[in-house]
Amino acid sequence: MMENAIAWIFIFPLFGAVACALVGMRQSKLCYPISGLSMLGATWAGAETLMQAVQSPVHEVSYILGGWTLDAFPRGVGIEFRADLLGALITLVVLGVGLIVSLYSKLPVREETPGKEPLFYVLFLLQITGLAGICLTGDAFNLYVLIEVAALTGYGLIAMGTNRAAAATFNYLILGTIGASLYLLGVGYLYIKTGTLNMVGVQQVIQANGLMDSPSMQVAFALIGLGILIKMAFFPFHAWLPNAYCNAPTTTSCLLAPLVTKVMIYVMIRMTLTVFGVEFSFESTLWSEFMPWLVVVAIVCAAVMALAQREIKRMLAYLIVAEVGYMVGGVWIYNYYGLIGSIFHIISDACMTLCLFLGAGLILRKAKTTHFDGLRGLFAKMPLTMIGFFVGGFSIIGLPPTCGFFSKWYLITGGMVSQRWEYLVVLMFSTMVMVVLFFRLIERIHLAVNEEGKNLGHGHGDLGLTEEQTRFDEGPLSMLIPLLLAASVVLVIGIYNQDVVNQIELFLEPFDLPKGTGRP
Amino acid sequence: MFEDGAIVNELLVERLNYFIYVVLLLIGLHAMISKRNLIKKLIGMSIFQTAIILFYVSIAVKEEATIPIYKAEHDPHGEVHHHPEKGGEEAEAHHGPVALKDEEIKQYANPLPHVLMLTAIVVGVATLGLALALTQRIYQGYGTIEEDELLTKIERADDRASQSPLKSNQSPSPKKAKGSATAKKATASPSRKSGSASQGKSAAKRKPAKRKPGSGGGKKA
Amino acid sequence: MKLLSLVPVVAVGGLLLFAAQDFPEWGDPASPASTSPVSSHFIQSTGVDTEVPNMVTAVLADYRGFDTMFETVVVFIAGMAVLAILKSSGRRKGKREHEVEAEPDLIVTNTVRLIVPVIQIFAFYVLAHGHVSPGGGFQGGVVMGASFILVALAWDLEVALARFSAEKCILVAALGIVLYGGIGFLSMLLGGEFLDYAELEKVLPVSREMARYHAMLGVEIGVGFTVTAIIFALYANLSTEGRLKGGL
Amino acid sequence: MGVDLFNTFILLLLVAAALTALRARDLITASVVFGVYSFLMCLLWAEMGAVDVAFTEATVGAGVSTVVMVATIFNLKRKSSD
Repeated sequence: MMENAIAWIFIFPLFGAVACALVGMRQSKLCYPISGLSMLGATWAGAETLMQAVQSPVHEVSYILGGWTLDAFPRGVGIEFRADLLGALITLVVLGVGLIVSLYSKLPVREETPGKEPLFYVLFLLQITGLAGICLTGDAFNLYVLIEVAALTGYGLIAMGTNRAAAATFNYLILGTIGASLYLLGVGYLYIKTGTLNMVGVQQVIQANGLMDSPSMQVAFALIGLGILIKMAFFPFHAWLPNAYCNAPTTTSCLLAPLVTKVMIYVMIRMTLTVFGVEFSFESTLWSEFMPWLVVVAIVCAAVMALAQREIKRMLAYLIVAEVGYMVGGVWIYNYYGLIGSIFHIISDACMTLCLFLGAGLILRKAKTTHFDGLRGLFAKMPLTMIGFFVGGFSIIGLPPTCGFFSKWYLITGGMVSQRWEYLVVLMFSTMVMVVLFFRLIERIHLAVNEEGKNLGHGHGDLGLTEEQTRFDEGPLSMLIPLLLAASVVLVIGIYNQDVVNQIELFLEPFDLPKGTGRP
Repeated sequence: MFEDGAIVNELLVERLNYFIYVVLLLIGLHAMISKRNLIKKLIGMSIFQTAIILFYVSIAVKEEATIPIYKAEHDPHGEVHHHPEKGGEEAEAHHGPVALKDEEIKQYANPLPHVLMLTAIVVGVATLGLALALTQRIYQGYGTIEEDELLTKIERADDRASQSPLKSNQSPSPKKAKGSATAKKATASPSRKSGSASQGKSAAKRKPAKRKPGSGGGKKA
Repeated sequence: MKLLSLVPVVAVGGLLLFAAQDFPEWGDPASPASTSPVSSHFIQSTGVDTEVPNMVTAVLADYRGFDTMFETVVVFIAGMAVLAILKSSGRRKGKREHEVEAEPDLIVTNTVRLIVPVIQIFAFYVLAHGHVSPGGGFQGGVVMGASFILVALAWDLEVALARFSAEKCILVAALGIVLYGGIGFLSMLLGGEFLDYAELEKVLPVSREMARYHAMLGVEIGVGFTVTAIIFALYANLSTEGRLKGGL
Repeated sequence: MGVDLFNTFILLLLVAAALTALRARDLITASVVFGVYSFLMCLLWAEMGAVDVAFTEATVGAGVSTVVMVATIFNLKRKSSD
């Protein structure tokens, strides 16, 4: 069982989903425990895989589905699952987030999508299967299939909500399909020149046949890159994200918001480092010249739009777009530290976004609104929720000892070392915006001012609320515990950041990335 | 549209397949972006996907090659030997399947792109089915499948939904739980019937807007 | 708007035509994709590895069986998502534009009565004969699902649902995945990797190659189950807006 | 070298079918013409040696997706503004 740990990662949720479909028709109450158990099993398998990858001498676990050998050059007869340290780390994050959300899902799913619980859990578990598979697969076409698995489940999960959600999903579907199809097209261009689909195999052929300057390869890179940028909601292509996440059912947004965009950034890193290779991605193409500037535009626009929002979920959605800008920037400043920051930020951003969305779900449940003006007195009413929520918020701002501080630290170091001042400035700017955003929220919650700044209270400490409205009234435990769990994960990763960074450094060691100012 | 002497000449004469695939792909992409009707967008999406499939299938073509199914002389269970079918062991004993010689590879088209495209077609039809369901849901909710009309209706609904809960609660007493419940409904589900909680002016405004979707579908020929 | 939408289109088109100059000749047997050891391996050794004459089936269900498993899952997801989206999603207010109230036509129903068994036998043929001729689980499943759609078109959706109810659809679709995943899982339990069908020789009285051959058939049947059920469920839900009553 | 006459003929018909499907104001027409397009595509692939892909496209693209699309359009408005 141990040597197959990597296979158990997708076996658990896949069979769990099927079990939900079979059992759920009669006993919809069983779906919640089934999903929880299969997520628990999958998380165990993910942790085991990570341990194996750490302990193996080459720091990766290779698993060929179907038992084919890969000895021939180039590899690619069978489909390979490859868990190197990066893949295993991100997989564990995906599974961990899935586990926490599946614990959280009990009440919101029953209340928001009555009669559809089995369908919800089927799609939920398959979503996890798809996302975890994306992180592990070593085959470019298999990646496409898994992207579509994750995308289709995502459409279904979002559109389960209101009619408004369905309308938002349609846009998401059109853009998502364009993105995935462009990726598929790019893989075709790769295949026409290299004759293999295995990621390592492609890299071997590029090295062996000297395909650095081939126009087809350049176009393949551009198409794949463009497709992934659309899927990750990078700034000009972000239009689908806020509407989709804001109108989705609570559990859906808690699952999708932390994971989908982050996993796509992982795919981008995978493509640049493993498939095309550092030399091709950063030196043969012009991407490292213009991407940092696009990132600057993206972060500024997203931050300004976040500032204009009056609703928590919508504000968080724009923050995600800004965070995507951070991570893309960290990759394309082409620097060792920038890449460490980027990878670490994937992990920490997943955790803190999870925190924020879980918190927002609880707020929506108790305060019946996520509009800023409806939040007065919430701290007195639900202190634990607000603590969990603001741990996530402080992590987004980047206050120590939360994990957001450390990942941002590496991003800033990367920007400084590679002398990308524009990136640094824009990081500082967006940090300022986030400070404003979250302290404005704190103000709303603690003080009694309304939209026009008019004081509704009658003096110091008076919120203008009745006794009833400030009475201690926490959300249900099945939702509160996952939130606090997520908040503690944010803190724990922050405190033990060096261990995570060590693994990332081990992963990045073989790639010859510039560590100093030596930008070509 | 793509005037560039040498390239066009080369494309039209030598690589018509590649050229047509690009044309189809662009037709599909343009339809997805600029058509207002949602069904038209979906037709565009399907054209876009089939264009990509055409491209992959073109990769697999080899001149003078046949379809990727073994001819009788290469068939592991072929008619050449005298023990057709039956258990593998028996057949193997007399005439085991043999690997093809290198020069024989040219006789068959490349099977790999075909396999990939089978998967892509399936993914395409799955996406189409899901998108059609979404279209129906949108039509139920908003009574239109034209994007521009849809946008105005959604905007109107969003304006109602994003009102500050303070404002909508102000005129009656802010303490009533009923008021906040209405605000929640409007936030979470702007298009669902916003219930009985009478909100005076705003409710009166809401009603006619609600009715409209029905009248769109109710037209009789 | 119209002009603006041309910008990405022209950009993508330019990109693609730029790459086309670099492509191998059309149908060139010496192109990298055709000479690559990967594709050569499939052509050369499919017979030796699996004894399946149709290379596409062998690559689909065995070499790249993992893709195909998720392809089946994608179909399953589509069915579940359509159910989730349309289920009790509120009534339409107006009447349908083309409400047809007609008795089933005598000629049509009798023709369909004749045709449906033939179609279904053809579906089984396509599924089972996929190893030696074009076809396989997916195509067979679609043909099978289409036969139920035909019944629904000729009579009424109720008549078709009486033969293949919505609950059965979910059941059969899930069973298809269980069959596919189960075969892969069983080969893992027997000591191989996931989907390593050769290990099934330990439970089947055949050689390693023939174990692959037979496992592929099992897998294709799984695909056929899922696809049949979901294709019909798609039609049933989409034609009635998820109410499963009335129909076209 | 290159493409033979049959191939060229189908390729041109394909473009025509795609444009017609997108121009038709009546959605039922559009989806039926789209079925034609799929079937032409299937012919082309069969001619190029991709029999399995052609078979799938014939059953799925020309068959089921057209039926499903028509079934959907019956529940929607049939006219399109563009």
